[in-house]
Amino acid sequence: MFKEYNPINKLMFQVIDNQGKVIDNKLMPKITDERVLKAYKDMLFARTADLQIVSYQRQGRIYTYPPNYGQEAISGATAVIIEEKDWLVPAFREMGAMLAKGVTLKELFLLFMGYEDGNEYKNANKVLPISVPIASQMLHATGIGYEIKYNKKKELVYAFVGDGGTSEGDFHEAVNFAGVWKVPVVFIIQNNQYGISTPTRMQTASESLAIKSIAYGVKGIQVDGNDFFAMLRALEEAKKVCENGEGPVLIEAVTYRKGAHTTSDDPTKYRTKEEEEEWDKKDPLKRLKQYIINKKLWSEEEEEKIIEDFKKEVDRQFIEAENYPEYKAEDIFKYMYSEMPQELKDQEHRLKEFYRWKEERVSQTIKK
Amino acid sequence: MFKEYNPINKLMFQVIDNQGKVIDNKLMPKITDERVLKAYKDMLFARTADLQIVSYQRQGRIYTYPPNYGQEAISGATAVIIEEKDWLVPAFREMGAMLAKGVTLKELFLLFMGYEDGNEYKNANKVLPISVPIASQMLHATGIGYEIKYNKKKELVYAFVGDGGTSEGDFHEAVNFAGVWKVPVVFIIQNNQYGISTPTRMQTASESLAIKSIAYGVKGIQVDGNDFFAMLRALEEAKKVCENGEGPVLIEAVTYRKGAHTTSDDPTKYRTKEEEEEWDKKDPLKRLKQYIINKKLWSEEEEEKIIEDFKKEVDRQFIEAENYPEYKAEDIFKYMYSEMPQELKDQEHRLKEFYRWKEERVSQTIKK
Amino acid sequence: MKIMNMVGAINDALDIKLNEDKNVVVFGEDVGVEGGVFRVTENLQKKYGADRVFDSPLAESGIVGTAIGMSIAGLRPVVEMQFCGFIYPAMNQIISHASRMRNRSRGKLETPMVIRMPYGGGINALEHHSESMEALFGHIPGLKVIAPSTPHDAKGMLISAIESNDTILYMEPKRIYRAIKQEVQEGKFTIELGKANVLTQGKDVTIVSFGAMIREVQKAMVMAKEQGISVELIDLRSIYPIDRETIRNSVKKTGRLITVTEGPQSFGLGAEISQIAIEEAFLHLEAPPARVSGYDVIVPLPKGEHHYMQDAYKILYEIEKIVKY
Amino acid sequence: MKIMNMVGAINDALDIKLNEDKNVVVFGEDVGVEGGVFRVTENLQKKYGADRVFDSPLAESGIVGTAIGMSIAGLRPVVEMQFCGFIYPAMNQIISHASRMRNRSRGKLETPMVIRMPYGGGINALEHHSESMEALFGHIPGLKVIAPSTPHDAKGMLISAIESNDTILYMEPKRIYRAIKQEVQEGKFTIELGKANVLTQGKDVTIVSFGAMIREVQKAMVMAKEQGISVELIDLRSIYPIDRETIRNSVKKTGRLITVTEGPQSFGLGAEISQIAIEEAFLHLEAPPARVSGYDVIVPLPKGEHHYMQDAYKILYEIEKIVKY
Ligand SMILES: Cc1ncc(C[n+]2csc(CCOP(=O)(O)OP(=O)(O)O)c2C)c(N)n1
Ligand SMILES: Cc1ncc(C[n+]2csc(CCOP(=O)(O)OP(=O)(O)O)c2C)c(N)n1
Ligand SMILES: [Mg+2]
Ligand SMILES: [Mg+2]
Repeated sequence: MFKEYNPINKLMFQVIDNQGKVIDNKLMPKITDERVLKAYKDMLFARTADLQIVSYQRQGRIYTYPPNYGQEAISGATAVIIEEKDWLVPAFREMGAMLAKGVTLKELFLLFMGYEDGNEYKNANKVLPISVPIASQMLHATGIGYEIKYNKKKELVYAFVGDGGTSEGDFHEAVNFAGVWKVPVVFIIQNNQYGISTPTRMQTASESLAIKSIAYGVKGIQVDGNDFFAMLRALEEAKKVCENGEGPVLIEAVTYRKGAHTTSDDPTKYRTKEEEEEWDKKDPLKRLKQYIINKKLWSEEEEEKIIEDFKKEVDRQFIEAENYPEYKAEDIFKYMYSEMPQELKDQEHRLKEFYRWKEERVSQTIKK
Repeated sequence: MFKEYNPINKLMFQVIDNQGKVIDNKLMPKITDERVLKAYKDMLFARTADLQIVSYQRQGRIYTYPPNYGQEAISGATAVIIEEKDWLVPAFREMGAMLAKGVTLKELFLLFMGYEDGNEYKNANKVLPISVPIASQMLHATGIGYEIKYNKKKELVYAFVGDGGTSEGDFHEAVNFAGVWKVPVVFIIQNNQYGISTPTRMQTASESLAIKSIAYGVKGIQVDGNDFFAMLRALEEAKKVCENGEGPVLIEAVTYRKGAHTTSDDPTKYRTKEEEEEWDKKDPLKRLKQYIINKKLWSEEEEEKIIEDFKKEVDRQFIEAENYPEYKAEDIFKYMYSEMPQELKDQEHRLKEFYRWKEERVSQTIKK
Repeated sequence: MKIMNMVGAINDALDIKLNEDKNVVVFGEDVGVEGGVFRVTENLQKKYGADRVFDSPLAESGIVGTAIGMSIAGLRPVVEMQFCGFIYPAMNQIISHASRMRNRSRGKLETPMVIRMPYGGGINALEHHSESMEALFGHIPGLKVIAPSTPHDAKGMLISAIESNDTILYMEPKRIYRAIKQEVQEGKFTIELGKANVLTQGKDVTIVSFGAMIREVQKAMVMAKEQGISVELIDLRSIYPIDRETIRNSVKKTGRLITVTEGPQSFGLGAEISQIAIEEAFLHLEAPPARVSGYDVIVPLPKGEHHYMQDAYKILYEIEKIVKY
Repeated sequence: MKIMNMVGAINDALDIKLNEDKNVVVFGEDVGVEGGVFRVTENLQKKYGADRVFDSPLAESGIVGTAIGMSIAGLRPVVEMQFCGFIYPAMNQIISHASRMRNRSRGKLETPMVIRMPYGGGINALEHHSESMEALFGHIPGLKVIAPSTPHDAKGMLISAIESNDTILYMEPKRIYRAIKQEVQEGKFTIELGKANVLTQGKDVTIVSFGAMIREVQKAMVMAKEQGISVELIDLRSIYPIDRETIRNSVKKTGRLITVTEGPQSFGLGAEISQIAIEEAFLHLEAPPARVSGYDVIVPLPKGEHHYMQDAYKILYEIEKIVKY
């Protein structure tokens, strides 16, 4: 597949069309109907959560949040393929993949409500926290890949970055190191057409992002990222490459960020309604839904019902997060080093003395 | 030419063979015999200087120095094409190009003897100082290119980097920005096979360095960097591309560092005699010399004689540099800001007070 | 005079310089079409065109590095780092080139450029969006580092910075981007860089601070005043070089010094100012110069940020301690 | 016991840990085949193979960034920055991740890694090869910064650093790489990180320094002794965290403090230590803590470097001034 879809040939890999019809059965990944249905539900859950979060945010109940809206098939396919033993190195729009690894929605809520505790991932292993400094996480993926190869383990790393992220030096260094070291990392570029307000054509003059793989001597492919099956199939093939010790793979997943960059962004400033409508036709959930409805695996009624259930579940976890215990003063010091140095103990002590003083002072003032 | 030699085709552009014979006359650049002869002499001068410097260094008369030995054709061709109006952004093995721009050997000596004054380039404009932090200078070239385009000037930038330098993030960002902005910059990678002890195949798994141009959507070409005519022709073509506003060009000049990385390096640790001998056959000066001898433009006698003259000239400039005035205390403060802040005035004052005290103290000690 | 907040004042300064000097160009991530994530560069692209005000690819080293090249070639770039926490990829270009090109070339090459960036906490932001790393930059020889605390200063200092032939890091206290409104002189005016500003005269204790913390100090001063403590407040404005004279004069008068800064404590601005005080006024000191600063920890996420931040009470606490010393 | 210089001692420490712990890997630019530009990693690739000791592509962010990944996955990478002046491309990885991963993940993820780098001047080097930027790193919460001044300390501290679960910046005073030879204990031993070392007891003035400057202070001490001045010399060893207790005890005894450091003056290590002294021992101070440091300039090229460097005379000059104060 990587030969035929060598990015130099300028082909985008697709399996289903905008109506959810399979273009060529040979291209279909190996997956049961049952698993497809589960994947669809998971993607729908992610979308439901996403939309709900945006409304929480409008109510001032959560801070800045970067939605996944419109990009769910990429995480959705990753969720199918990623295993317990594998590593997930997210950027910040991979909710579906994170949930699949065992991160809870509540934990994500905690993070975006302003608790580091949300990054602890109590029930999930081998997931890095979301990474804010663009593209920097890619190098971690390469390093983890080195450990896997070094210890001859049968693991894989799935690492994410945005189209904007491909402009950073760290993108270059990460894929380049991975190419030299031939490590089992699947790099997935979520090309959602924008880095905040900046369109991809202003990030690079390159013909595609997938074609950048050539600069590193690694396999690359451009995939319709709104096509769940295409994503899954590409990931399957990438997995084989990694398992064969042929090194990393660079996947450009072409998609569209249907929502705002974050809840504090206004996309109407930099894109048109026409463009949004054009992309709406390629919506990944619509396409997959059409597929499962055609196959009689799903119905509008089921969908309506399940969305209601999902909403309740999202709400439940949200309220749990809202009732999270207060952030304690010692927690800002406690995790800085493996053992707290005297200097930090002194600083913590000073803070607590201040709090004692303040309490006294404020109660005095109130008495007055 | 950029079509035929598209790096995807894995062709290296060559004009003369190892015996100095023209492979295909159509490929020859536009250049008179006279100019070829001058270019040869300039390259010979650079080589003579280079070898002399290494021996000065052994005598402890100059500090660490990075020789150009074996790579002279790249600078030699650049020297032919670069004009007064153009910018030169060197890495640190571009002596020939720097001299062509009006930098003096004496200035280079001063720098490597430990005076910043060597970077002032009193008679040269539009030359950046040699850049030690690998690949960082490439971004300056892109920025200068922006200014040229912005002001609709008819200038070009020639910017250099090593094979090792292509691994740095700044390489990526520089060529990428240049591609997006379509600025008139010719980036020249001197692929001399090593970054200190690290061979190019350990820098990247990419099939060539030229092919990295694809990642930025810019024109690229791999050139035999030990072939003066090939380099010159490639530069001519690159110049046309820039002048047509088609943006930057990335040239990989394949060459070999015949000397040590710097005078404090020992190449026998990481490369074989056989390899060195293999490359010796492709020596750029030998090849060009053969060409001009074949054309009866040159003879061994003339060569011997001119080398003696060159040695004297090198020595003359070296001794001038050795007799350079003492480095004054104020010179460490003077150039930091456009106007010296009070803080630095105070610090300078303190240093001078210390010197007064020391002088007194030492003369007292001597009296005792 | 016109009522402006700091966002407006900075925008006005950019507008004035773009209008006046064709060599001024403004670029960075999302500064063009979008007008900046804080709208600081709003409308400037429309007004001056996309070759003068533009979006760059997402790469901080690239932004600073190309700005260096532009400035060497004669332009006066004003670039934006989207947040202080995202300037680190550009550290090499700043430390190895922007701050050195003049000295390296013995004055032949100059890099007149301004690197603007919002800094500081208190806005309920994600990780990396709340940092105040002035001390990192203050330690880099060849760089000037400045930070305004009012719309008026923001405008005048930025115009001065753009006109300066040095490389200037211009730190914008985003917490008070829109919180303070003020009458600001219309048209062009400049403020001499490197000069601190005595905002309030006082006699018991000198407080040196800058940027968004000035407002916190002022709140503390109200409470201190109730107790009859008179604070002299110095707005540093220039992190490097530091205005020794103003500090000396004040500390000689009050005999007591507190610094209030947002960044981590160790190797921070506070220590440098204390050192200046002891170098300049040791015999006048009646108490050890104290620092109210961040702790040596990562700025906590919003729910924990109040533990980290220097608020009016923390400042008052130190004021009371130092006057009782 | 075995006579060793610092290069040998560091090599020995790496050898011991590579031998003992399969998770230890050593990589960086030219550390493999070549054994490092200063020969610090000589022979290690031969002994342990190219998957444990290897040359990386030329990219500092790449080196530190991949080391972060490795360490999260369970390895203990020891990476080399070829010179202190070339660490800046890696600043983002250091500040945004290596120093934060533990805190960010509430202790779940760790980045046990050592970043080794030669630092400091006095070796007649090109630009960017003589820097001493300990203060930049001391200001980064979550990082530990250490620097030995003897072969013995170099070995013990490096072993401790490799065994630590924190990210440690290990600064090697290249000027004395081969200048000092010493009997060093064979086999494995550790030195507790974070503890300063009182090298000489004294009563008139405390000097705090580290790394290559220790030797300069010792030369000055010989001259001072001739005048009957007794200096207490503290080798800091740990730049962050700083050993307050040792400084406090000494300054309380001597009443006078001089710091001797190589980096630029402003926002440097000197100010931090002075601040600690005034916080801990204000009432014992008989003179203002003084700093002997670099100036706020780029380290000059070799012919001018003596103007910049802190030599025995510059130190003596301050000693005489402070005891006369
Ligand atoms: C190093 C760095 N610079 C700037 C930012 C601010 N920022 C946050 S998201 C973003 C755009 C990212 O674009 P892209 O990589 O395409 O990801 P997307 O948001 O589209 O998923 C920017 C500039 C950052 N987080 N990190
Ligand atoms: C950012 C940075 N890292 C490391 C070094 C140390 N160093 C000097 S030259 C060199 C190798 C450069 O290799 P290459 O780019 O191929 O250039 P060449 O020396 O072969 O001309 C290295 C690692 C440096 N100067 N700058
Ligand atoms: Mg994007
Ligand atoms: Mg090379």
